[in-house]
Amino acid sequence: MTVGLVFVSHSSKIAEGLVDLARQMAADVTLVAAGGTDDGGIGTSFDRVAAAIDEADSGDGVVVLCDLGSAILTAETALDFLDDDSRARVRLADAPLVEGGVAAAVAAQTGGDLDGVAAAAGTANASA
Amino acid sequence: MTVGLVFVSHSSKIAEGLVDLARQMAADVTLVAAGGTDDGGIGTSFDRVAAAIDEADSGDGVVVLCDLGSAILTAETALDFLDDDSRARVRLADAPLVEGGVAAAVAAQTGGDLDGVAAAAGTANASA
Amino acid sequence: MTLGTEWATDWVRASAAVIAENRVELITLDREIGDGDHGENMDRGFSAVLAKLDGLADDAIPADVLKLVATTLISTVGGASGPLFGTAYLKAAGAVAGRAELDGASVAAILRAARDGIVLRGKAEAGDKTMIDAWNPAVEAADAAHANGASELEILEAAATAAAEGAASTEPLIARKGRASYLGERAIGHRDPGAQSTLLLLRAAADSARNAASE
Amino acid sequence: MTLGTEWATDWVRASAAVIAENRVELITLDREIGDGDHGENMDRGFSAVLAKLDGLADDAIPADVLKLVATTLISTVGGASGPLFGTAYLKAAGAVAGRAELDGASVAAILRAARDGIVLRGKAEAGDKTMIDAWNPAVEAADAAHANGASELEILEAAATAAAEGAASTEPLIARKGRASYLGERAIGHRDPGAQSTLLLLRAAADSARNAASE
Ligand SMILES: Nc1ncnc2c1ncn2[C@@H]1O[C@H](COP(=O)(O)OP(=O)(O)O)[C@@H](O)[C@H]1O
Ligand SMILES: Nc1ncnc2c1ncn2[C@@H]1O[C@H](COP(=O)(O)OP(=O)(O)O)[C@@H](O)[C@H]1O
Ligand SMILES: [Mg+2]
Ligand SMILES: [Mg+2]
Ligand SMILES: [Mg+2]
Ligand SMILES: [Mg+2]
Repeated sequence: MTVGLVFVSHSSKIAEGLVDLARQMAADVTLVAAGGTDDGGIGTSFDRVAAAIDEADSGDGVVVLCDLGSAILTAETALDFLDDDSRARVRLADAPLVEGGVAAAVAAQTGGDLDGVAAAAGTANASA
Repeated sequence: MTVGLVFVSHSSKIAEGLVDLARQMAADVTLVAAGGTDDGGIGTSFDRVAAAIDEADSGDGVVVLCDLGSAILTAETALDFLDDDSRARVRLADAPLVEGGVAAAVAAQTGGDLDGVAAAAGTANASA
Repeated sequence: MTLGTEWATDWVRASAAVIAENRVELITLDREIGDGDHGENMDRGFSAVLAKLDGLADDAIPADVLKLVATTLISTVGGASGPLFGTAYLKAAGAVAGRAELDGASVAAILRAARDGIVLRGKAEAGDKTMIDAWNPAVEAADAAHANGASELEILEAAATAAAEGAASTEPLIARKGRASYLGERAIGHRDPGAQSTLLLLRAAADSARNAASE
Repeated sequence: MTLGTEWATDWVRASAAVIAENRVELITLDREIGDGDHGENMDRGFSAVLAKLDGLADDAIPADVLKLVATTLISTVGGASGPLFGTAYLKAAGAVAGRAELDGASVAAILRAARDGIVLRGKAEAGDKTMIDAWNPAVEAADAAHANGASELEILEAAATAAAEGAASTEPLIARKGRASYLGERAIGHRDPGAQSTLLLLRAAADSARNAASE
């Protein structure tokens, strides 16, 4: 089992493209896109984010990466609606979405634990 | 006239989604996606990047944003192939792709000059 | 005269109406210093609430109405204002849990809890050019009115008036939260859209209370 | 005996062949500490070069061949190795501009210019677990051989042998550049794919020189 990842973006294309990109280096990690509004427009969807967190959690926890501030607000709100047990297994990464997402995916693929994967997201740099 | 932007990503979806997202706050800026390999796979394309820089340059210059390191290598190589005049009007932003891309788009929309737009990309933060 | 579930549902209807009426204005404000969707977002949200209003149980109390607004805005708005206003209504519901009738203290508590919810969620401070700059003076005015023994209607009137001033006060500011923060000094001279919708919602609350009083 | 355009085109053909043969191994190496496409990338690139080889002018000199490799790899590889090897061949072409025949000094200059091009592009240092860790010893060995009066073939043999040692030397390292740098200590025990393809290309250069010598 591994830590799962959720990519929250204002754009469904960005979230889906990031799943494709991170997948290259993380074949076995559950990567879930939560991009766009319910009708596929630009924005974020509470329901998509909540469902994605649920889907990504196999019991080892979930790291959530976001693009702009309102994506973070949506993700934090989704966390508030989780029961305490599930919420304890979720981390919002303080990291840029794409760069942090790839770094977190690699960390999850190589067996990183919840806090390790969240920390890896934050160390994403442009040298890689 | 405004500074144009090029979004270089390993994924065509990410680059295109970012154009959609940044467009919301930058209606008049030339935003060009350069994502994926020539055959649409995951990777970067020198030809797409070179063509995108050309397309984005209306004379006021171009700021290029990249995702992972190999995108930066591709973009830097594309710059090497420009003539000196054109190259002097291009900046590679040291910034995360999505977050920096939106910040740069806003800066370009509000009339920022080349160095101003590149600097705006670098100040992208998650509060917005 | 206390305010009950009818006031709460009236408030929702009046909110939906005033947001729909001001949709274009909110869009225009958000286009100046944001992404131009605030009017659409809020209208989508309150239209969805309106559609669910008839589904409320017959014995619903005001907290049930507030909670319905909260969850619906959170699910449907699609922008920063969704989680922000959603959390506001959720905390407001929590502040009057179990109460069928809301007295002055409850009304003031609703506003305070809503404001605190927005701060909890968005971490904005006074002067950051956000909806908080409308909520802060509204909460203070409501508390002051309540301390002076004002009626529920008077408390809401005071809040709405203060929110209007607060919304106007955002115009000269530079934004430090939300999308407008990208704009730096270019945000100066533009009113924050979320502060504007805050004043519309609080004005609707007062109007609904006036209707309740006059019935 | 100097090396001419025929050696250069032979080197391209031998490179394409050896990369195709080792495609799966390069993919496997890159799957361990990267994204698993290095074999595909290099094979795509050299197949494209091969397809263009017949289009070279009859009076093409080695620099023309190197330049063709450079621009084709840059346009077709699609991964970090494209701009890196592309810049290498481009700088190598620049180092022997105008020369129809390459002597030992020219051969050593090609290798040095190629290595410098990769460093210019990728900013890797020795020990960063990149292709540079194969190129650095190759360049040193070539220079040393040339200083000792070695033939072109001997220089290239020395370079290939040193590159092989260099590629092996990446195994115990932690990566500080490229995708493998995401892996931290997990990269230990795996050979860098780009260092491996470097050794294949330099081995092909020596093999082509041996064929030229034996004709
Ligand atoms: N962190 C925050 N704290 C308080 N209010 C905020 C914050 N971020 C944004 N806002 C409010 O949200 C409003 C914008 O809402 P909206 O346009 O619906 O969302 P978005 O910016 O995601 O498009 C702003 O006018 C501002 O009042
Ligand atoms: N900055 C760099 N400097 C030198 N070599 C590098 C650098 N980044 C990557 N490499 C080399 O590139 C190789 C990977 O190439 P490839 O798999 O084709 O590209 P990508 O990593 O984009 O998928 C690595 O094995 C390494 O040798
Ligand atoms: Mg908006
Ligand atoms: Mg929006
Ligand atoms: Mg690779
Ligand atoms: Mg690759």
